[in-house]
Amino acid sequence: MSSIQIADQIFVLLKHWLVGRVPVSLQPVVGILITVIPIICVFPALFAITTILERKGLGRIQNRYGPNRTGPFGILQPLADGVKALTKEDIIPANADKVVHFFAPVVLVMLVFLAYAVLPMGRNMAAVDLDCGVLFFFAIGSGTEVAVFMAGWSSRNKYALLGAMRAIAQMISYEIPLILSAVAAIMIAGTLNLQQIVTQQAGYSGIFPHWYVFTPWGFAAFLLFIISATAESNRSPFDLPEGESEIIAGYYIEYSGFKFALFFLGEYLGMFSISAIAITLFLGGWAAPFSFLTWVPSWLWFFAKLVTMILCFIWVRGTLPRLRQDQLMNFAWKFMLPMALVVLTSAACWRYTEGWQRWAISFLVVIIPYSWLGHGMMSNRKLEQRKYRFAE
Amino acid sequence: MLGGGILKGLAVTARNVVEGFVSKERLTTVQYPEERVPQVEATRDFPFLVFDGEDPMAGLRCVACQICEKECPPKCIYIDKSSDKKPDATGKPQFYPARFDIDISVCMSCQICVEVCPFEAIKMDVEFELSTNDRFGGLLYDKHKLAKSNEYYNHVHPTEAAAVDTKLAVERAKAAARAAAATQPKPAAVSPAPESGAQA
Amino acid sequence: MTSLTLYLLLAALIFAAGLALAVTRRNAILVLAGVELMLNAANLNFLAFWRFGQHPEALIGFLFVMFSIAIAAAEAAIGLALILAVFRQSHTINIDQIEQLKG
Amino acid sequence: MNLSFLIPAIILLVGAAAANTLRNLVHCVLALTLAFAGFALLYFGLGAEFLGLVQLLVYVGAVAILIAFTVLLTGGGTAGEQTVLSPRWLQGFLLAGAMFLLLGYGISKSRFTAHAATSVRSYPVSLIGDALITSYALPLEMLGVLLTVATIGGVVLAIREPRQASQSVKVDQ
Repeated sequence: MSSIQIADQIFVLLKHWLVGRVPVSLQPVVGILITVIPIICVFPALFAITTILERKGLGRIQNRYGPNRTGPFGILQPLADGVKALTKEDIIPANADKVVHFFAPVVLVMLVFLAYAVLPMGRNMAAVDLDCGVLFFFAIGSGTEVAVFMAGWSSRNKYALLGAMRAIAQMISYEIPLILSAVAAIMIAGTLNLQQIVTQQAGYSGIFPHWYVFTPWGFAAFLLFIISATAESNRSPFDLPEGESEIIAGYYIEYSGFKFALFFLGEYLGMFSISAIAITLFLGGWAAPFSFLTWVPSWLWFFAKLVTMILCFIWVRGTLPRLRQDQLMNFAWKFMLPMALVVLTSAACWRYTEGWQRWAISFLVVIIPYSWLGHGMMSNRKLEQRKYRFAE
Repeated sequence: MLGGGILKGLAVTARNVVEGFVSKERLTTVQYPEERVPQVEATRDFPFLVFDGEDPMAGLRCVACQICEKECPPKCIYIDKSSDKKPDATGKPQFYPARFDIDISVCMSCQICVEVCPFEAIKMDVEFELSTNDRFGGLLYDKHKLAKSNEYYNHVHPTEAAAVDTKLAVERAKAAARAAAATQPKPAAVSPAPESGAQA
Repeated sequence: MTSLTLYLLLAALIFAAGLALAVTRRNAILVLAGVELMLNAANLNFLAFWRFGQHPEALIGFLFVMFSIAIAAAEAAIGLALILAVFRQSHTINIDQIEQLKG
Repeated sequence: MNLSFLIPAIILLVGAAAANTLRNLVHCVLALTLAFAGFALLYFGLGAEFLGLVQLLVYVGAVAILIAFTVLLTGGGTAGEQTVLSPRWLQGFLLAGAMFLLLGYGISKSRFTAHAATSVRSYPVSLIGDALITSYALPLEMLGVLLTVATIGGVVLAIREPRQASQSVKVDQ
């Protein structure tokens, strides 16, 4: 085994070595623990890094410095935030349904962590190599709606309930284009297994990889997936469920201290996992972006792509304003859903044609409805100088 | 094309980020304790008492006339007039404040006390870092804490202080001349001198 | 007692629970929920017979359950929409009080 | 009897029992969600991973949420419904108990020959897909039509008639 391969498989080898150390009867349990504990440690750490990255990034976008007081360049800010969240008083409203109120963040974080079970974070690095991994991911993801409902209802607060209703309506609406655009990739890969989807995209022509995002249908599906993923993880510009200016953090409103931190963690972990699925489905998973870079360990590529995706999410958050509820729903049902079906058709065309025609056909199948729909959506938007009736 | 505006917006924010690292002018934030914006000359926050000479208590211009105490809208000034008279900076015997307190937690920086003072004795300070652990005693300033020298006044408000100084010098010269004139013809009035000083 | 019998008994128990829910509650939503529970119990029976049957590779019971789940989803959507429509009409979903059709 | 049966069975029974006994409607719905999740776990234990996930996706992700939404929209989220022990409850539970006894008697009297009871092997998803678009293509298409009809029907049933208020505003102007 060459050193490159060892670097690539270092965690797998480490796990086998550690499992080999313990008695045979304990081996399954230890194997599970060794798989689960790194996931539980690494992704919350990534969450801590993301919070500081997000705050600094948003600051830079708005021509500010961002937090820079805690430690050198403010890198200890997540630690300070964590200490603050842990030491805060945990307030439960007197009227709240205490049991449900307690279980909502627990259920959310549990489900979100469960979704990490199938993510391939490197070659041979998935906790469970499930035959229908994509379906598992979406099934678990849909369970978070229940947690959101529990949080919103149990708080006995109208803002919490409004936020939960908004969140659930949004998640249900955007789940459809999310899954449909994933189905396009599944259709071409011919499997629901995430590892196999990655290996299907493994080849290179020249130095460029065969990732699905570099095909016409794949690019469109990737964009649809990312937009839906943004909505699904309640991030700006789809952050209506927690719109601070109108419903004061939505279903979080009655949560404080550690439970609030759990919700926050759950939201970010959801974003990471859905980014990881996007990477796996469209961006070649743990594969290198150029054929001459294949010597870099696969898990490093996975995390590099993940951080890039996170940065893109931050960039979008810093750029776009929040949508209105009717705009949100119109966008989901009148644009995303038809486009997802169109992309599905385009992927089918790609599947059954050959040579340069497949590029032309699948490109046209995507672009014509897109410009059509886009024209239709833009035509009733007459942008003109705003008239103020009373201010003048 | 649908989505063009989003790309434009993304480009704008990307430019913000990059230029923020390249040019310092982009980032308008002043890193306060380390960097400070220079104060403009007309800055004012809370009043202080001006004294002439070396000894703060001996050189206070304040004669405890209590006009500022009466005029103060939030009533944050408290003055006890002395029962005896002390010579002021020019050597004339005057009343002096036995106690002069300003509660700057109540003061609203309106500058009315400065405007009504006939003796140029109370002026506005520029010191703003006044945080303290003791919210009652720590923000109640007595006359020892309030007394600041004329040089300090000249330092914080140069133009205004120069005008005040020349005005005072002229008045004092007039008063001195009048006093000199009064010493030669014996029966002339001594009393108008402080009055004219007060009205000037 | 084989595994199959265990699954069947469990399904029977859940079916009975669903029946109790549908019969005792006066709220139309919970009646519907009880029906869902009974449907699920039936699904469990199908799946158990598929699993322990002679030809699991034919996937008959499996696909039956799949279609049943899809139909149950449609049923739930329509049922709840009906309940909403009724609620808007008579401002109650207590099935004892919805008696406009009584002759 | 192994853990893959016992744990889901307990979850399922707890969920079903709670749905029957709790008074608050939303609590009932949450208990029902637990029961649905228990079914999904049972399906996993039976080697039908795909179905278990579909169960989660459809029942926990959609049906339970739908029921909860309806509970809130019909104003049932706050008040307890009725006392637990009423004559109707007694009747209902007697009926259900009789039902269970009948079914249990039937099951215990039947002679089943269980095959492959021990080796739980999950079937590849591709096999299911092949079956769906070959021998079960017609049911699949009909299901698609049914779901479309149900969607449209749901919208038609639940949509509010346009209010008259907008007209009166126009009259005012």
